[in-house]
Amino acid sequence: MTDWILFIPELYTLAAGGVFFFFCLGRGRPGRDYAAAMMLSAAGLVLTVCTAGFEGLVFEGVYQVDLYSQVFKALIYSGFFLTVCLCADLSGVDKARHSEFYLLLCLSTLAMMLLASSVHLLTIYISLEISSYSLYVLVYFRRGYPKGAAPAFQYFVFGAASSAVMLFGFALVYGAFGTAHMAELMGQVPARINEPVVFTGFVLSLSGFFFKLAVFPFHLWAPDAYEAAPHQVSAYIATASKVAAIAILVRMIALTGGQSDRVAWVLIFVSVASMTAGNLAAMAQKDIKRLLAFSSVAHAGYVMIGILSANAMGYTGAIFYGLSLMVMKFTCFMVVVKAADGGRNIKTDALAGLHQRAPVLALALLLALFGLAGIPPTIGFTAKLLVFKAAMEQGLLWLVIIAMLNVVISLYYYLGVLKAAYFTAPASQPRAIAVSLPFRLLALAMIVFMVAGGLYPRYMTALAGAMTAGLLP
Amino acid sequence: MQMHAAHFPFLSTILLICVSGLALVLVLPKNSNAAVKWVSAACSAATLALSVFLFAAYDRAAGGMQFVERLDWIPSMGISYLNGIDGFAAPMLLLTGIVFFTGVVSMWELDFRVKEFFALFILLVIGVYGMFMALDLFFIFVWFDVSLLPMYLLIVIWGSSAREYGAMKLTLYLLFGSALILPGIIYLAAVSGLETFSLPALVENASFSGFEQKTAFLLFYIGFGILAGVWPFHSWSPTGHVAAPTAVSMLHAGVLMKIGAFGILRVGMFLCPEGWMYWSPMMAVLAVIGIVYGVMVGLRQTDLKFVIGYSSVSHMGIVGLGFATMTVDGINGAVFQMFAHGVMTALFFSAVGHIYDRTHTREIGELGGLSAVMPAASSYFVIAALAGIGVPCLASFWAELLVFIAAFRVYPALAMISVGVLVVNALFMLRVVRNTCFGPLNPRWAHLKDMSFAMGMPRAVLAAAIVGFGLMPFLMYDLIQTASVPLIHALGPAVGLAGPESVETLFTELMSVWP
Amino acid sequence: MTVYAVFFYIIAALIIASAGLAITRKHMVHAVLYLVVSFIATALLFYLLGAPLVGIFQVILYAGAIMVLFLFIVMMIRMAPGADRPFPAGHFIAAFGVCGVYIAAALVLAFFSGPEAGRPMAAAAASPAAFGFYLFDQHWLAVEMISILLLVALIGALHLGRAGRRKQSGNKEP
Amino acid sequence: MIVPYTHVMLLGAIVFLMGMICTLTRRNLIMIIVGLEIMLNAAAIVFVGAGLQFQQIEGQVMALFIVAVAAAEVSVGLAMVVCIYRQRHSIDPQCIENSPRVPDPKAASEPLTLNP
Amino acid sequence: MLLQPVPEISLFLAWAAAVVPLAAFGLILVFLRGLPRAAAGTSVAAAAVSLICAVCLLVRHLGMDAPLQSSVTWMASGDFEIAVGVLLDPLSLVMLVIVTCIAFLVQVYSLGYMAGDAGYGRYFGFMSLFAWAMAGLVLAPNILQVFIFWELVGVSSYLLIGFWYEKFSATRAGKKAFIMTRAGDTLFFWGWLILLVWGGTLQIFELNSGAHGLSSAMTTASALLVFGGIIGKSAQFPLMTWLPDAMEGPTPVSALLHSATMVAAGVFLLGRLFPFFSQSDTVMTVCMAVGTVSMLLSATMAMVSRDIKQVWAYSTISQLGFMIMALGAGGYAAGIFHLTTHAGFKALLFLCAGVLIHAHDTNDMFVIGRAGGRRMKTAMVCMTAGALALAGIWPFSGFFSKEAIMGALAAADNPVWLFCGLAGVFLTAYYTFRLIFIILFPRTQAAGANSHGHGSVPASAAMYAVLVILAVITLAAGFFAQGFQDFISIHSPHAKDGHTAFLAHIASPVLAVAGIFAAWMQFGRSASDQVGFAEKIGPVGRLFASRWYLDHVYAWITDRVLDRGIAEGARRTENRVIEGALAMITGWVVICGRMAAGWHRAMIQPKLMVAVAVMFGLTLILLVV
Repeated sequence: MTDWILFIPELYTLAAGGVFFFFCLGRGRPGRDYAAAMMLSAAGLVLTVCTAGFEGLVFEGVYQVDLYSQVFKALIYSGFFLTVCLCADLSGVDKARHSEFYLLLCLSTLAMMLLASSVHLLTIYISLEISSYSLYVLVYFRRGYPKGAAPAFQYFVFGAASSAVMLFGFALVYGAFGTAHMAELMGQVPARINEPVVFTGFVLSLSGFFFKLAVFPFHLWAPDAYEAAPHQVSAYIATASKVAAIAILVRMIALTGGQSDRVAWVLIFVSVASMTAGNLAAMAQKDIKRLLAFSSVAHAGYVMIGILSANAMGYTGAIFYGLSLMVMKFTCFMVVVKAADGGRNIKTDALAGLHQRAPVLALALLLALFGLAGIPPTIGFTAKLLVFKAAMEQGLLWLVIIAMLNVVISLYYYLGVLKAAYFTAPASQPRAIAVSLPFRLLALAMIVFMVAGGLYPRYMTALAGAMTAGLLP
Repeated sequence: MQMHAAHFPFLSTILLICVSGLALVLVLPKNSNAAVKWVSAACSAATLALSVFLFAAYDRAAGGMQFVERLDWIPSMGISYLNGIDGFAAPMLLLTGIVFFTGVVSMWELDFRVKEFFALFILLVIGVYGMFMALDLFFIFVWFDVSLLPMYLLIVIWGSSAREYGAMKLTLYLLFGSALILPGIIYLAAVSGLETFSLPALVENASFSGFEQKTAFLLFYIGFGILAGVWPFHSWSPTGHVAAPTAVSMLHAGVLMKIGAFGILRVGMFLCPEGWMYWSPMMAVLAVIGIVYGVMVGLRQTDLKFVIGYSSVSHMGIVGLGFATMTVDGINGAVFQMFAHGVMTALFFSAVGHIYDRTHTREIGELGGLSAVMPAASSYFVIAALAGIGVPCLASFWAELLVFIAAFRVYPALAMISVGVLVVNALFMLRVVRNTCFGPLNPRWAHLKDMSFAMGMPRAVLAAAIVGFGLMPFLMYDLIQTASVPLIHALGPAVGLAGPESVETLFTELMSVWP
Repeated sequence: MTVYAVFFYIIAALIIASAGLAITRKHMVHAVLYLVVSFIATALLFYLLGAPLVGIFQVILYAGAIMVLFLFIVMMIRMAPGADRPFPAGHFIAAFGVCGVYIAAALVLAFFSGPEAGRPMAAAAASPAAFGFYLFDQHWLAVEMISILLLVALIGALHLGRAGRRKQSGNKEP
Repeated sequence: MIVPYTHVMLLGAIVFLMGMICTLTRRNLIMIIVGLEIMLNAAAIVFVGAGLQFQQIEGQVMALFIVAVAAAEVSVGLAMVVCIYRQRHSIDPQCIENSPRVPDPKAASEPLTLNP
Repeated sequence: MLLQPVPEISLFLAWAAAVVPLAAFGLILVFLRGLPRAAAGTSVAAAAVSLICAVCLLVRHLGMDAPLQSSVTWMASGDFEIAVGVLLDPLSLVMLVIVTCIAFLVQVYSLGYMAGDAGYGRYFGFMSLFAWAMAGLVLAPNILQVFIFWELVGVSSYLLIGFWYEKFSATRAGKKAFIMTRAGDTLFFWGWLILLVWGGTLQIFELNSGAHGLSSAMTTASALLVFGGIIGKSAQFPLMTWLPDAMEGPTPVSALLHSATMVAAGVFLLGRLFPFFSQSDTVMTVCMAVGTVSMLLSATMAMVSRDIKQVWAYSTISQLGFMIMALGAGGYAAGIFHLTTHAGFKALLFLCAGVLIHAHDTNDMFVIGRAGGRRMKTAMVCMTAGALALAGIWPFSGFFSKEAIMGALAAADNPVWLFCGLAGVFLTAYYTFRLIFIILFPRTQAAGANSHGHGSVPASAAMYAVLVILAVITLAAGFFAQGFQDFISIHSPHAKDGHTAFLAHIASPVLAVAGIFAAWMQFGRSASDQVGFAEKIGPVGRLFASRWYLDHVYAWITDRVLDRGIAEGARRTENRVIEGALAMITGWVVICGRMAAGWHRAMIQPKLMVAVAVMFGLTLILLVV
C-alpha cells in the first residue's frame, strides 16, 4: 500500500513538468514560461519544505521518505528555485526553447528528488540516469555556442561510461549479496566489503556518483560542460546536482558502515586528487565559469573528506557542505549571470569595476569567494570545519593539512576574481548592471545566509546532524 | 585557570561598538566622507576608552580570566562564545585600542573610496579585538581569519608600490599559516575526546599525549609564527608593509603580528606545554636567527618601510626568544615586547606614512634633512627609532631587558648573540634616522609643511604610550605577571637553567634543533 | 559438465567473438551487424539463464529496434574518407593495458576463488507471468521512472535534432 | 546445473572490457556509443546470471530496465552524433576536441566549419 | 663596613637632584618647545636645584662612616626585580657634586653661547635629560641602574652631538659616538648578565664585598666585559675615536659631556666597582694597559691636531687614560681625585675654547691665533690657567692629582707603567702649550678689525663669569687634595693610595716644565716655525694625524665586514634563498596548474581512459595491498 501523501512533492513536480510539456506544444512565450516557472518552483519549494517532517516507506520499500531525503529534496528544490530565479534573463537560450528548458529542468529536479529517496539500486540507477540525461540536453541549450554539441556529447559520454561502470559494479554487488535493496545491503556489506568481488563492485558502483559530483577522475567533463552550458544550467549543475550527488553518495558510503579502510583509501585518493587537480587547474583559468567548474571539482574533494570519515560528524559535514556549496556557488553564478552580457561567457576581468556597477553583487561575490576559500565567518568555513573535524576524529590530520594547503592554492584564484571585482579599473566604460529590487533582495538574502551560516550555524548543523541518524549503524 | 564572570559584558561591548560603527559606516551615503571619518574616529575612541578601562579595571590581585562572558554557540560541537581577558590579553586590548584610534586619525586625509576603507579597517579591528579576547578555539580561529580577510583589499586598493604582489603574497602566506592552525585546533579538539572547543576547558580537563602536543604545537608555532614574522616565514611582512597604506601598516605591524605571537602563546603554550618544551630550542634558534637576520637585511634596504619591516622581524624575534625561554621573565618580557613593539612600530609607520604622504617617496637616498621642515614628524620618527634601538625608559627597553635576562639563564650563547646584535640594530636605526631626518635638507622638500596638530595627535598618543610605559614598566609587568606566573607554574618543575659552562654548548644547542 | 554448460560456453564464445568482431570492424555497418549477432547471442544466454522474457525483449528492443536505429544513423552519416583513423599506438597500449590487467585480475580471481564460488548454478526459469507480476508488484516506481526517462530522451532527441538543423542554418551567438 | 556464477561473471567482465576498449580506442563517435552499449549488455549478463544464482527475478528485472535505459541512451547519443555531424561534417572525436596541441594533417586538409 | 639606610631628608635630596632635571626635560619637550627663554630658565633652574641638593647632601654626609643605600622595586617580574635607588658614599657624593656643578655652570654658560640658535629650547631640554641621566647613573646602587642611565647618557650624548642636525658631519659623529659606546655597552651588558645570572647579584655593595657566587675565572670574565663598557664610554683604546668626532656638537656640550662628566662616567664606574675589579689581577693589569695605551696614543694625536676642540678631546682621552692607569695601579683616590680636578680644568678649557670659537667662528687654532685670539684677555688667561693645570704645574689642581697618580704608578710592580706615565706628562705639557703658544703667538698678525669678523658673536657676561668661577676652582681645588683623598679613600687591600715615590714626584713636574719648554721652542719663540717635531717626520705625522688608522679599521669593519659582507650576504640570502624558494614553490604550483588545466582540454577518450584507469587501478592496487 502506498501512502501517496509522502509522494506529494514528486507528484507535484511531475505535474509542473506536465505544465511545461503542454507549453512545449504551443508557441514559445518566454515571459509566460518564466512566470510559470517562478510560481511553480516557489510553490514546489514551499510544498517540499512543508513535507520535511514526513517519514515512511513507499513503493514496496524501494522509496524511503525520511528527514534525510526530505531535507535534501528541499535543498534540491531550492537549487531549482534559485536557478529559475536566474532565468529572468535567459538570453543564452533560444526564445522558442524556454518551455523545453524549464521542462527538462523540472524533470531533472524530479529525478534528483527521486534519487534522494531511492533505496534500491535500480531506482537509484534510473533516477540518476533521468537527471543526467536532462542535463546532457540542457547543456546543449546554449544558443549558438561555437563548440556546438561537443561539450554536451563529452558530458554524455562521460555520464554514460560512468553509469555503465556503475551498473557493472551494481551487478557485481547484486551478484555477491543477492539483493539490491539498501536496507538489506546495509546489514551485509560491512562484513564482506573486503572480499575482492564485493570491493570491486562497490568501488565501481561509486563511479556513477563520482561523475555526478564531479570528483576526480570523473570530473573531466566539468570544465567544458560548465563553459558550454547556459549560465543557468551551469548554476544548476553546480548547485542542485551536487546536492543530489552528495545525498546519494552519503547513502552509498553509509552502506559500508565506515568499516573498510580500503574504501576509505579509495575515497581519500579521489578526495586529495580532485581537490588538488581542481585547484591547480582553476589557477590557470580566465573564463569564470571554467574556473567555477574547477573549483566545484575541488570542493567535491572537500566534501569527500566528510564522506570518507564515515562518522556522524562527517555525514553532517558533507550535508552541510552541500548546503553551503549551493549557496556560495549560486551566488557566484548570480554574479556571472548579471555581469554577463546577453548570456555570453565572461572572463575574470569582465568583472572589473563591479564594486561600482553593483555594490551588492560585489559584496555577495566577496563573501561567496571567501566562503569558497573557507575563510570565516562565512558558511564555507563552517562546512570545512565540520568535515575537517570529522576527518580528525578518524585521525586523518595529514589529510586535513593537505586540504588546507589546497585552500591556500584556491585562495590565489579566488583573490584574482576578487581583485577584478574590487580593484581592477575597467578598460572602457562598462555596462551598468541593473539589479532589480527582488534580485537585490535575493543577493542580500544570500549575504545574510552566508554570514549567518558562518557565525551562527547552530540550527543548520543541528538539522544536518539530525539527518544523519538513519545512516549510522 | 581561574575564571571570573563579568557583571557587564565589557568585551562584547567593544565588539558591539565596532560592529555598530561598521554598520553605520556601511549605511552612510556614498559621498559622506567626513561623516565616515567621524564615525570611525568615534568608534575607535570609544573602544580605546573601553580598552583603557579594562586595562585599569583588571583585578591584578585576583588574576586569572576576568570579564568572562559565555554563551552556547554550537552546542553540538561544543562551541561556545567564550570571552575573557587575562594578564596577556589586557595589554593587547590596550594596544589594539591605541593603534586603532591612531590609525583612524592617521588616515584623516584619505579621500579615495573612503567609506570602503574605513569599513574594511573596522572589520579588521573587529577581528583583532575578537582574537585577543576569545577563549574558544573556534572563535580564536574565526577572529584570526576575520582579521586577515580585509587585508588583501586594503592593500590592493589603497596600497602603494607593488601592492598586488605584496597583497597576494601576504594573504597567501598568512592563509598558509591559518591552513596549519585550523588542523591544529581541530586536532586537539578531536583527540581530547571532550567535545569542546573551549580553551579553559581543554587546559583543565584534557590530557594530551606528548606526541599530540608536539604535533599540535608545531602546527601552531608555524601557523601563528608566520603571522608573527618568525624566520624563515617572515618575508611576507616587509613586502606587505611596503605595499600597505599607512594605517594598515600600523595596524599590521603594530597589532596583527602580535596576533601571531599571541596565538602561539594562547593556543600553543596554554594547550601544549610539552610541545612547547620540546620545540623551545628550535624556537630559540629561529628567534635568534630572526633577530640577527632582520637587522642585517634591514641594513641594506633603501626603502623606509622595508627598513622598518625588517626591523620588525628582528623585534618579533625577541618575542619568540622570550617564549622559548619558558620562564616567567621571558614570557613577561615577550608580552611586553609585543605591546612595546606594537606601539613603537605603529609610531614608525605613522611617521613614515606622513613623510610618504608629503614627499611621495620612501627612498632613503632621496630624503634627508626633514627635521628642518617637519620637526614634529621627525621627532616622532626619532622617538620611534630610539625605541627601536632599545633605549632605556622607552617601553621596548624593559621588554628586551627581561627577555635577554631570561634567555641568558636558559640559552646563554643565544642571548649573547642577540645582545651583540643590538649594536648593529642601533647602527641601522641611526643610519636611517640620519639619512631621513638629519643632514642637509634636500631642496625638493623645502616647501613641505609640518603636520598639523590634529595629525600630530595620534603620533603624540603613541609616543606618550612609549614613554609612559617606558618610565612606568611596572604598570604593565604587574599585569602580565598575573598570567605568566600561573602559566609557568603549570609547567611543573622549573626548566633547567644553564650554568656558566653552557656557553660552550652553543653547538649542542644548535644541533638540538633537529630532533 | 552438463549440456547446459556446453551451451553456455558455446554462447559465451559466440558473444565474445561477435563482440570482438563488432568492435574491430572498420566499416560501421559490419560492426553493427556483428553487434546484432552478439546481442542475439546474449538473448540466447538470457534464455539459458532462465530469463526468457528478458531474452525476447533483448531481441526485439536491443537487437531489433536499437540496432536498426544504429543502422539508420550509420547510413545517414556519410563517412568522410580517412575517418576512423586509429589512435597513436601509445593510446592503444594504455587502453589494452588497463583493460588487460583488469581481465587478468578477473581471471585470477575466478580461478582462485573458493569452492563455494565454483558451485554450478541450478537451472531455473521465470515464467513471463511471474516476471510481469514481480515487475509490477515490486518495481512499479521503476517502471514509471523509466517512462520519464524515455520522455526525457525523447525531448532531448527532439531538441538535439532541431537544434542541429538550426545550427546548420547559421545561427550566430548573440 | 549450468555453470558456476563465476563463469557468467567472467563472461560479463570480458564483454564489459571489450566494450570499454571499443569506447576508448575507436576514433569514431558512433563506435563510442557502440562500446557503451556493449558495456551495458555486459552488466545485464551479470545481472541475469546473478539472478539465477539466487533464484530471484530481481536480476532479470534489472536486465529489462537496462535494455530500456540503453534505448534512451542510444537515442540521445545518436541524436548528439547527428547533431555534431551536421555541425562539423565529421564523426571523428578529434573534431570536437578543444586542444590545438594534437595537430592532425588530414583533418587540416578538410575545411572544418568551426564557426560558420 | 655595613650599609645603612638613607635618612629620609637625604633620600629626598638625592631624588630631587635626579628627578628635577627630568621634570624640566619633560616640561620643555612637551610644553616649552616654542618658548626658548622659558625653556632655558627651567633647565637652568633645575640644574641649580640639583646643584643645591648635591651640595647639601655632600655637606650632610661629609663625616659619614658607612655608605647609605636605599632602593625601591621599580618593576618586578617573577622573582626578578629591578630596583632603583640611591647609594650615598663619598664617591657618589663627590661625583654628584661634580656633575651638577659642571652641568649648572655649563648651562649658565650656554645661555650666552647658544643665544639665537634655532634649537635653543631643545638644547636645554636635552641638557636636562643629560643631567637627569647622569645623576641617576652616579647615584645608582646597582649595576642595572647604572646600565640604564649609562644608556641614557649615551642617548643624550647622541642627541647633543647631533644637535645641529643639518650638519651632516654632526649627525654622523653622533651616530658614531652612539654606536661605538654601544659596542662597549654590549660587552657591559654581557658582563652584567653574567653577574646577574651566575653571580646572583647586581648590588654594587655586594659585588664589591665579594658576596657573589662567581668563580675567579668568571669574575675575571665579567669584570673584563664590564670594563669593555668603560672603554666605550670613556673612549679608551680601542674605542676611542668617537670622542674627537663628537666635538661636532656645541662646545658647551663638549665641555659637559665629552670631557667633564659623561666620559668620566667610565672611570667613575671603574671606581665604583674598584673592589670588585681588584679581585682579579688580570683585570687590573688590563686596565693599566688599556689606560696607558689610550693615554699615549691620544697624546700623540693631540700633538698634530689643528682643531682646538679636538686637542682638548684627545687630551680628555689621555687624562681619562691617566685615571684608569691610576685605578688599575690601585691608586683609587688618586684616580678619582684626578677625575675631579680634570672635570674642573677641562670644562674650563673647553669653555674658553668655546669663547674663542664663538668669537672667530672657527675651530682652527692657527686661524684663531692669526685673527687675534689673544686679545680676548679673560678667555686667554683662564685658558692658560686651565692649560697649566692640565700640564700639571704647581699650584694648579692638576699638579696635585697628577702627583698622586705618579705615586700610585710608582708603587706598581713594573716600572714601565711609571715611565709611560711620565712620558705622558711630558707629552701633555707639550701639546697643551703647543696650542696655547699657537694662539698667543701667531706668526702673521691679522688686522684688529678681523677679531670680531664675520659671523662672530661677542661673549656674554654669563660666559665670562662661568670661566672665572671655573678658573678659581682650578686654582683652588689642588689645596684640598689631602682632605679629598682622605674623604674618598676606601679600605681595600689593593688600594695603594698615599704612596710616595720621591723620584716620581720630582720627575713629573720637571718633565711637565720640559714639555712646556719644548713647546716654547717649537711654537712660542719668535724664531720657531710652529711645526711640531712629530709633523716634521712625515710618516709619524700622518700616523698621528690619522689617529693611528683606527678609523680606517672601523670603517673597514662596518663597511666591508658588516655592510658589504654580512648584511649584503643576508640581503642576498633574503632575495635569493628565501624569496627564491618562495618563487620556486609558487612558480611550480603555477606550472602544475597550467599543466593540469591544459590536460583538461584533451580529447574525450584519453580523458575517459584516465578515469577508467584510475578506478580500475585503485581497486586493483587496494586489493593487492
